[in-house]
Amino acid sequence: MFEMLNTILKNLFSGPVTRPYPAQRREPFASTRGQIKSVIENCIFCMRCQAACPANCIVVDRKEQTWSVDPYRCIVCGMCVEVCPTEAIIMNRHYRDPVKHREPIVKHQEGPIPKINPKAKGIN
Amino acid sequence: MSLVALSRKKSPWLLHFETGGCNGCAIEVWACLTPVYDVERFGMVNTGNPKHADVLIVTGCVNARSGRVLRNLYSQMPEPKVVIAVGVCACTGGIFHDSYNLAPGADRAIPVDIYIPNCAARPEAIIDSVLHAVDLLEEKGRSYDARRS
Amino acid sequence: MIGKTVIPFGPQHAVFPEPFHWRLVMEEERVLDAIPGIGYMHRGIEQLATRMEFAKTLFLAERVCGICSFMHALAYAESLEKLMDVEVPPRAKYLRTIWAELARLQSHLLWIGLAADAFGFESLFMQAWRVREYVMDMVEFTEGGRVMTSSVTIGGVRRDLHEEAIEFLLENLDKLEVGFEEVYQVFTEDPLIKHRTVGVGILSKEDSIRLGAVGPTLRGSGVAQDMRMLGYAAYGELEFQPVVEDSCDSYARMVVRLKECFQSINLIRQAIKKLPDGDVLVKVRGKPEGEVVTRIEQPRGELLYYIKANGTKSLERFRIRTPTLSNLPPLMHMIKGACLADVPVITLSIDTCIACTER
Amino acid sequence: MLAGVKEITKDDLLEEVQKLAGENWRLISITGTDTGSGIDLIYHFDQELTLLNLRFQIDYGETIPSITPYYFCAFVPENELKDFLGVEVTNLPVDYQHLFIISELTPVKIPLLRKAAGDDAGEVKPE
Repeated sequence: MFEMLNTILKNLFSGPVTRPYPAQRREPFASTRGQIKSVIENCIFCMRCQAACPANCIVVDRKEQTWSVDPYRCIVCGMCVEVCPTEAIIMNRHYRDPVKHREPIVKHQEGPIPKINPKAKGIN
Repeated sequence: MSLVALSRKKSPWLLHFETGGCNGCAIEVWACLTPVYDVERFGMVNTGNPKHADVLIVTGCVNARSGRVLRNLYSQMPEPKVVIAVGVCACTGGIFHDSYNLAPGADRAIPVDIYIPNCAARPEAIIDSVLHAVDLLEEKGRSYDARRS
Repeated sequence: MIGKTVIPFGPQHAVFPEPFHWRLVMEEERVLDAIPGIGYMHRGIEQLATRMEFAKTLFLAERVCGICSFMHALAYAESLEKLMDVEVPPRAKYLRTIWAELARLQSHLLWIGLAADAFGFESLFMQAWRVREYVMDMVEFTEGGRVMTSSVTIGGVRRDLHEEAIEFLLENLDKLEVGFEEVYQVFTEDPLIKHRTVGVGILSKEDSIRLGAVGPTLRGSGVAQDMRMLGYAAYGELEFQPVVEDSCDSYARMVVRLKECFQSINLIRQAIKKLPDGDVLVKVRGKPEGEVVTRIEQPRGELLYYIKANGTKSLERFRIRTPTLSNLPPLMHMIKGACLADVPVITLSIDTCIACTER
Repeated sequence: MLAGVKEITKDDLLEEVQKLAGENWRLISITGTDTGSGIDLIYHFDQELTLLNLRFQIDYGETIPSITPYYFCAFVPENELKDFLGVEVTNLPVDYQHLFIISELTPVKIPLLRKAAGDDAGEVKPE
């Protein structure tokens, strides 16, 4: 009749299992996919991330030298990070914070497009 | 602070509605209610009755049929009320934004106050947003009380 | 004198986490007929896939269902590999097996919690979800996401397991086994749970085949059928037997799921022990052409993918038959003759997943 | 490419299915594909992990007989065929009238027919 009682008593005396979240933040695991960040200085506007995004949330404008993402459509699959030849998009471990108004993130690059030799990474 | 305002702050009740979508965010909302994340620490209770609820948590993408249910639930909730859209599907439709059966975002059906991005939303982000919602509820409650008196 | 009454049950009901509707034709407390109603969560994935590039469809397939997302990605990747004649490296096959079993564990533990909640056993619900967090930690540590893992890709897997991750897995598996043992004991010994499930929702062996039941519903009726026996991923090289129970009721289906948790823990340990070295990803070129049927054992049962491709960048037909869709006719059969109070328990006993069903 | 395919005609369907039902095969599902010149139907059966596919083609708007007398569970995929491809099925015991998964508010009525995938699939506003 009281099979659960043992477990309940054990839980009662073994201390809380709850993570005291806002008071104590647990460091995310090393491989956690949290959010994508753009390092716009490295961007060569090759458009590969735009082509690889399954949710069509990245828009790259070569003429205006802007790179924009709609973070409220991004599904954090990491495809853009994988195909980027110059490490202009990196994966951050921390999740994106909740907001009251959603706006796309637009990054503008100043000066000429850098001539970075694309590393042999991802698909040719 | 009046007693009503205090009780709003100390014990907001949650109503969770899954509008459609993949369930991923919905299980993260349940994970928030269970021992490891436990939002009940903040006095929050998950209720099934919209007339008891202060905070509406919407997960998943809204289609025509569930949009009708969602509006129905929203209109039954007492003032002041806060709506949280959890996950990219509830924010903009996410990967399904192009589908024939969906509206891009829950805000096409009801006004949304807080958006949580990510697919699926992490429990920590849900706790954050619920705590934001408490502040927002207090703010909204003040203007609601001022309007009424 | 009470005649027949039609009771609408759902779509919003405290026991069902998802919108699911029953039209119950009742005579006093007995259900005479039951018609399921779905259609609240339809997203049109099958059509969307024909407008997307095939490589991106992987992420769409993953989002058919949040609970068994890994299984859908696996089924899609396996189908396209068959179409494009890709041989996956052995290490990737083992990693897929490990992750698939982790997905099965978390899904079964989720169901165990919900089932306990349906019996009104709140503390057991909390305990099951507490144990489940060990699995979620393992999933996040090794795959990078709690729910949407995005770790499978066409031609292999996207990330590798290093030494530290394997240690973490083994350590957490031990903790999980200890915690799960307690839940298992309560489930199998508690008279209250037996009272709610034994003899409720009978589905005989003949009926289960005739009505097309799959997964634990089929195995709970004494049919030893498990799609893992087909030997996809690395299942062909691991030792296991399908879990079968003969009592044909809700209790049998519950025990099948509980025992499958132990089986999954065992399979992960076996796979870690046998894990070969080498690459985890081969490059895939070209476009798929032809048609293929892939069957995979999901936590809820057999999943069927039919894919037809014509050499263009998007697929011609993408058909998903999810286990819950197959389990609906057996469920209708089980509910006939049951009491109204048993309807939620019987409905939960097939582990409904409406997100899968409506795609 | 597809293993275990048996080409049949529409008239043979009930006879073949009756034979399979007698041999205790389990119906897995029915798949319909719009090929551009008609609809290609595949009935998937399973026995002891062996797959058998019965296959035949029909024209648009042609009706098929329901196999529910032998496999009651066929009403689920047959209702799906009605929903997604507009195939009419005769003698359905549980008929959802094209509203099984597609709801009455869905703007695209028969989504998997090729002509539906083009222009009118777009943004939907709830009501």
